[in-house]
Amino acid sequence: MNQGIDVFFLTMGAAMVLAMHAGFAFLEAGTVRKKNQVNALVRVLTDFGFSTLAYFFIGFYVAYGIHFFMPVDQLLVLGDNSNGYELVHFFFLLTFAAAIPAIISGGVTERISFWPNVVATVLLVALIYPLFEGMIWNANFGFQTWLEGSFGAAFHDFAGSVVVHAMGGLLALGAVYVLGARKGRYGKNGQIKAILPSNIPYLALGSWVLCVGWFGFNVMSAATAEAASGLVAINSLMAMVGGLLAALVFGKNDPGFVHNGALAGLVAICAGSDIVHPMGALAIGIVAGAGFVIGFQFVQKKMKLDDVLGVIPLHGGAGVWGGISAGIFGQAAFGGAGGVSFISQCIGTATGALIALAGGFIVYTLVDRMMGLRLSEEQEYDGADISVHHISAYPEDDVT
Amino acid sequence: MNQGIDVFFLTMGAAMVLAMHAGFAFLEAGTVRKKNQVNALVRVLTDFGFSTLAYFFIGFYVAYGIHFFMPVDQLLVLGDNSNGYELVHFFFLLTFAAAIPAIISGGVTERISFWPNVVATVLLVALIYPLFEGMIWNANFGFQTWLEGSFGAAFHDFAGSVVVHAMGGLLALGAVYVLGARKGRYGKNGQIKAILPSNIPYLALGSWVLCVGWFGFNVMSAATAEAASGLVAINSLMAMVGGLLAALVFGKNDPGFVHNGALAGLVAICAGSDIVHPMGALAIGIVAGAGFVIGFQFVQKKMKLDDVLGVIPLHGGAGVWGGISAGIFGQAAFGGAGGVSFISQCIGTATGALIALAGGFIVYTLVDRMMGLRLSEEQEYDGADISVHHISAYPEDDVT
Amino acid sequence: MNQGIDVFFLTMGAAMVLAMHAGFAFLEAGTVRKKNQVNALVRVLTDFGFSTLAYFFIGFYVAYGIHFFMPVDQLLVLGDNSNGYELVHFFFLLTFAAAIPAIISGGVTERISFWPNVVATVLLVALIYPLFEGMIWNANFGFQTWLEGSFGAAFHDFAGSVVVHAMGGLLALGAVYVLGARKGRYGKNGQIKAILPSNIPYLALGSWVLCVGWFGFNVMSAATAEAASGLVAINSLMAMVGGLLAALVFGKNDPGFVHNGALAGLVAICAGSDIVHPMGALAIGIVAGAGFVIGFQFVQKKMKLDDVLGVIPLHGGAGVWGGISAGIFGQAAFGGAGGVSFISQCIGTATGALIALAGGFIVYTLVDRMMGLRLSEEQEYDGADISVHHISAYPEDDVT
Amino acid sequence: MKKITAIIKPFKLDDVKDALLDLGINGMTICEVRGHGRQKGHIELYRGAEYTVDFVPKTELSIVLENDQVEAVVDVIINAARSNKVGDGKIFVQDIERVVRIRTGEEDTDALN
Amino acid sequence: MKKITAIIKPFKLDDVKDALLDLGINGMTICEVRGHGRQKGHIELYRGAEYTVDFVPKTELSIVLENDQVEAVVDVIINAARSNKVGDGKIFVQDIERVVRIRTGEEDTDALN
Amino acid sequence: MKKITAIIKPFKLDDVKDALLDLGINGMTICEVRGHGRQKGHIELYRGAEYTVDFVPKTELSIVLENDQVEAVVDVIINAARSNKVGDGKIFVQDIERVVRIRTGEEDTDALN
Ligand SMILES: Nc1ncnc2c1ncn2[C@@H]1O[C@H](COP(=O)(O)OP(=O)(O)O)[C@@H](O)[C@H]1O
Ligand SMILES: Nc1ncnc2c1ncn2[C@@H]1O[C@H](COP(=O)(O)OP(=O)(O)O)[C@@H](O)[C@H]1O
Ligand SMILES: Nc1ncnc2c1ncn2[C@@H]1O[C@H](COP(=O)(O)OP(=O)(O)O)[C@@H](O)[C@H]1O
Repeated sequence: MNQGIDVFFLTMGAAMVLAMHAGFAFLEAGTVRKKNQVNALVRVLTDFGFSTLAYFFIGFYVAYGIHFFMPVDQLLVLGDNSNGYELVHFFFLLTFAAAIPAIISGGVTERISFWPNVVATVLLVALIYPLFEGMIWNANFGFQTWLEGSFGAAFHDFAGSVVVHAMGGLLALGAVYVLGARKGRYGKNGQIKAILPSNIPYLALGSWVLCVGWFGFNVMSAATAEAASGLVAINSLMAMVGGLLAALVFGKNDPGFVHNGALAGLVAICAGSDIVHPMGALAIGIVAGAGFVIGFQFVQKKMKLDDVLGVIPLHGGAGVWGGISAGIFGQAAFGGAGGVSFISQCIGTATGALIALAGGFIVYTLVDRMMGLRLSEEQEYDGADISVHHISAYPEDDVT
Repeated sequence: MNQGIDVFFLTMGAAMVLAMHAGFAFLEAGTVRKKNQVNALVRVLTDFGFSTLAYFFIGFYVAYGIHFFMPVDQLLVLGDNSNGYELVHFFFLLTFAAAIPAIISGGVTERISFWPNVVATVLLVALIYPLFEGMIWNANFGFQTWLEGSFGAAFHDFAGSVVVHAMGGLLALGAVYVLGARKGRYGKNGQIKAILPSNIPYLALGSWVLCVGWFGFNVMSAATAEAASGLVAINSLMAMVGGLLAALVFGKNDPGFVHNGALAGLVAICAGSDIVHPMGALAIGIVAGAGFVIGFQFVQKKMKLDDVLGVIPLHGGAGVWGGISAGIFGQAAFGGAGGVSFISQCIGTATGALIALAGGFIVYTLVDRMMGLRLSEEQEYDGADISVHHISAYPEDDVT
Repeated sequence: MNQGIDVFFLTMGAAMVLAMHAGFAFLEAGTVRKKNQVNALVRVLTDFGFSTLAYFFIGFYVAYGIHFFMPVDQLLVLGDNSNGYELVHFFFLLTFAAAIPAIISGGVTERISFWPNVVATVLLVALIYPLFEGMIWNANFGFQTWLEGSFGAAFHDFAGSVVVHAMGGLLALGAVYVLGARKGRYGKNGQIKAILPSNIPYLALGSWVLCVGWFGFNVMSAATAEAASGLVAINSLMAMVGGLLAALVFGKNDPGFVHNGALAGLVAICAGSDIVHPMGALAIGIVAGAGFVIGFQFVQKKMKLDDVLGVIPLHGGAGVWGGISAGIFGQAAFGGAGGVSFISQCIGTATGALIALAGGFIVYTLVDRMMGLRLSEEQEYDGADISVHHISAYPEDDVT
Repeated sequence: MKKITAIIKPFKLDDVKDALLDLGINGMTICEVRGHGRQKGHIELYRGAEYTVDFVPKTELSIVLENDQVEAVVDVIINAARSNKVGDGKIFVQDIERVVRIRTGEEDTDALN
Repeated sequence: MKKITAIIKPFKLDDVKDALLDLGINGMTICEVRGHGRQKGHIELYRGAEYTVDFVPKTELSIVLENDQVEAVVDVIINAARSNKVGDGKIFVQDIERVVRIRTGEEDTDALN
Repeated sequence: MKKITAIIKPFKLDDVKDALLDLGINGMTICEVRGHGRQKGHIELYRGAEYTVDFVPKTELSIVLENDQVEAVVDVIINAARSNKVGDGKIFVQDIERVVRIRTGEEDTDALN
């Protein structure tokens, strides 16, 4: 039989992760103030567009050494049995790569300039992300071989807790730091001041879309239908539930925490979803959800980083936890499938975190120097919708 | 070939029914008043979370005698050919079980207390629902054997018109009765007073998500790709269309009726979607849609039950009709596939209805006695968003 | 193996295109004024309902000579190996047919009468659309044979750039012309006046749902899993990205243009998605996106057609471009797969365009004569929500 | 003529309107406002940070009427709008020099009836 | 100085504003209000239950101006806001004792120009 | 008694409110309005067509108070609401004949405190 079924498999996966980008857009649109909703929506969509170009022309080659610069008849799509599998595989992996700017977007929103942001997106998706992606998922530079030789197992990151989420969340740290806080976020004495979300239903919608799409993110990371695993599905479920319930309790029923807690659980389970036990997944999710609530307040209040949606704790924090926890709950001793090394998990995770932290500072500082990363004070005050897009989110209301 | 394809099949089904929970959330958020939108959204999500725990630890075992309390290597997911099929099957069936509180939620919204509601959810999903589910879908207690022996065919409920929907809708009857009407719903002389929905677009969004997800609910009820049936797909379509058009006409173009009418048709077709003719499905849908419009007004005006979203007629009424109509239009005489007994359908449906009615009264009375089911008058007046979640749906608007 | 896998394949495709109808509904609800949101939502849903009836009872037979008026046991769904494939294939193709009124809806919204619109929907989906559909996709009337004989290749329209989109968009031209502009759209001297959209987030939501669903529209047009092609998936992606980025630049960051630009790219790639190179797809998308921006302004300002959502340039313009461009970028000289004739593409496209233009004028003039196509001036002023549905989109706000 | 402006609790509007109609007062204009006074706004919580909502929703009701109707209308509003809790609101009376009905150009007393 | 408050139909705002600008009146404040009067609200239908929308949307336009401008402004508003249907609205004139421009602290006539 | 109506920039509301509380002024009512004046509205762009937003968002603040408080309150508002840019807004002072507290029926000075 040909690979049509795998093309189907990955098409569904890619469509589901594509949908997650809509989820990112609405999560952000609901969390920002009304005057920045349009910008949030447009920025997430165009980031996806530019990410596609960056990954198609550069990034995918950097990570996997594959490119598509040859006529269709050489792309192994016609007259053979692959059905163009490589092409839809690109699409699937692109939706992961494009998650990087989508994650960061939630941190830098409400004050970042439009085109400088595009430049940063392109740099990250063409270079920084595929660098680490290739190291882990394509065994580039011998990193995985070294880990396997030294500690008995390679770094295991099934669906990207570290490769995608910790990377995105910690790249955001640099971005948020370089950019500075929104005007009015911190008072004269540095005390935090509430800047309130505009629309909880949009936030909830975004979270739901992300949750549902995540099952494509995780299950289809198997890459072929034959390798599809029910364990990955149930573990994603259990971690999601653990995350949302922990955030419910720790976050005192705050809708923002509950809806993001589910996502924290899902972030954390990516790495080990194919090897931990469902109850291990539940535990991973609970820690991720509670950790998100605590981490959010820590980042905002102690580190004084104005990370609007909390992507540093959500993707960065839970992603790091995901990489490490796969090394714990993946062990046979915890009911897991084994074949995973705690040390390799720590080293792999730390490496990803360092690349992200360094990369974020460098890229955003560079772009800031080159073209100025931030809206002018007046533009920020008027809102990015009017300043950048010359229209508000509810234009009819402006004239009636 | 291994069962990877079935894992894929059920993952898609589970993801689609998971999405339906977002549909429930938005259908409810759009129908309640603005001051209860956040609560509707959070309650549906957390109900899903607690349902997962209840079904994982208790309910699934009650219904099917299966549990997952053993290490991963004994879960038949690795090194054999099942690809963890049982695990994703759990996920799929959980999304059905969790529909029970999601259905009830639409009836009790705007006045139910948060944690007591959680307790009721856990009781229902751990015990009441799996009791009947196991009777019908796992042939527990010899009920199906008896029906088959006595009337020539077991009770046929392909995708849960009765097992899920009538169960949920009639459990809601007890809940709504015990809880009492929202303040201001009925005047001094018992006459009904309009409490208007906040947001028709959210309601429509919820309905659309439910409609689309329903094709996962019904088609993937086949459980394996090999058993997938195009008849189930087209019948779901025809019943949905019948329901929406009948509700359009009978409901005089009311958007609430039209969007819920489509759901009524889908509720009713679950039971017989694999055996009735597409035109039978259309007829089933038409009756369901018209019946919903009439039933809604009957419940509100005559029974004086303040069932906010109309889940008693929608899931209860159309669910009962679905169980019975499968015994009519499933007959070869009506162009159906036959092999179904009208009497078995009536007995099976009645049994489910009785369990639901009794279960609902018992569980909600119990919880009410134990911890008080209802918000205080002041909390209800202020709205559940502020009272329970300390935030409104549009927080920015509260301070600017 | 049986066709269960193909039933699965087309069920997912049909569900995704069904979801696109929700996308149409929200794209329209967000673009119209608040007083017409309910009507937009209800109209799209009921159009889908009536389309189903029209296509089931008449249209499918007109196009393919297939009907379902026989008992279930003769529908080849049980006891053979087709698993009812034909039935789900009907469902899939119906979702295309029903796109015709959904497309037109965006042009005629805010002033069309409810029931006359239903009559037009039925006429189009029962007769006009299947006439051309059958010519192209079922080789009716010898049109394709003639093209193949004369120019070496039949008209190639893989997923319906012309069969669906140009058809819908150009049918809308007649409808919009017959109907006339919304009151207040053009000033005394014919100068255009802004009528502003109510809700950009709804518009964005609609666009996202359409984008994601479109991968079902295109990839599942292969009809069987075995024929699924990764090339179709990546090309849809590249054209979508080309369209959105071109609309971003040409549309000066206008959110309406950006979100619709992605759709323009997707419209244009339908025809050639299985034969052009990904970079060809990118080029096709770029032209479609830029063309949409220019075409929109041309239609509104020069042709003075009050095409509210811009469906004439979006579906009509980009659809025509899609038909033609498949004949360019499909050539081996442009890296495509070849086997396509530029002349056949032009003739096929022109034929579809002519049928649509003529059909639109005839059907809408007919309906207008028979029953009056347009709301009264007062109804239009009050808004279709109150006039037709006796309720507004935010009823709670009307009484508090 | 006088203008009565009453700031009331939103959920009392229906009662007040009905009472005014009973009195034969038919013309009125309402506006959604927010008030600060003895009734305190509440504290809300967003992601672990408290913030105070200083202004609570109120409805402002404006009625322009003849001088001799003022007393009765004030009484009626007091009775209908009172819930005996802090925040029931205030009534302000002002002078109006002239009233014109746009449709007819009628002035003052004619414009009001 | 005087304050003119006009309650008009929302879709007439553009015409009224243009007419005022033509007259040289540049400063004004508007507010979305809802009115009850001779023009009846409409009956709506939700899931088979009727309910009355008692208040119809109106726009309240406030202009503070010199005494000698009142007459002209009233005339202009009447002409521009009139649709000759019930519900066209009312104009109220009140006395204003003092006007201050926040930016400069200017008072009265200076504050207005 | 007097009524002070101040049209201010929305983002200055917090400062103004705090300054008034400091002064011991506790009762006030606000309303979201839109204003036209020297400060021009902006031009927006929708799908290639420009349109002007003629009215800019403002907050209207109403305070009813004793005659002898007027001077201080006007000063406080001027200071707190001033950003020294066009559009900072205006303050209007009017006479109020009577004030009633709905909850207690108290009148005038009693009703205000
Ligand atoms: N001095 C004032 N000026 C303007 N509005 C006032 C004033 N005092 C109170 N209000 C309005 O009346 C409302 C109720 O007043 P409050 O002091 O809370 O309760 P009560 O009227 O029962 O004493 C306030 O929310 C505010 O809108
Ligand atoms: N006595 C009044 N006091 C305050 N507002 C009034 C009064 N009478 C009318 N209005 C306002 O004017 C609007 C129009 O009045 P209405 O009686 O319906 O029509 P018309 O002005 O044509 O006679 C009302 O909707 C209301 O907002
Ligand atoms: N004559 C007036 N009558 C009513 N409101 C006015 C008047 N003039 C100004 N305003 C209000 O004051 C606001 C600020 O006025 P503007 O002329 O723009 O700036 P400034 O007060 O700094 O001179 C306006 O937006 C409007 O709401």
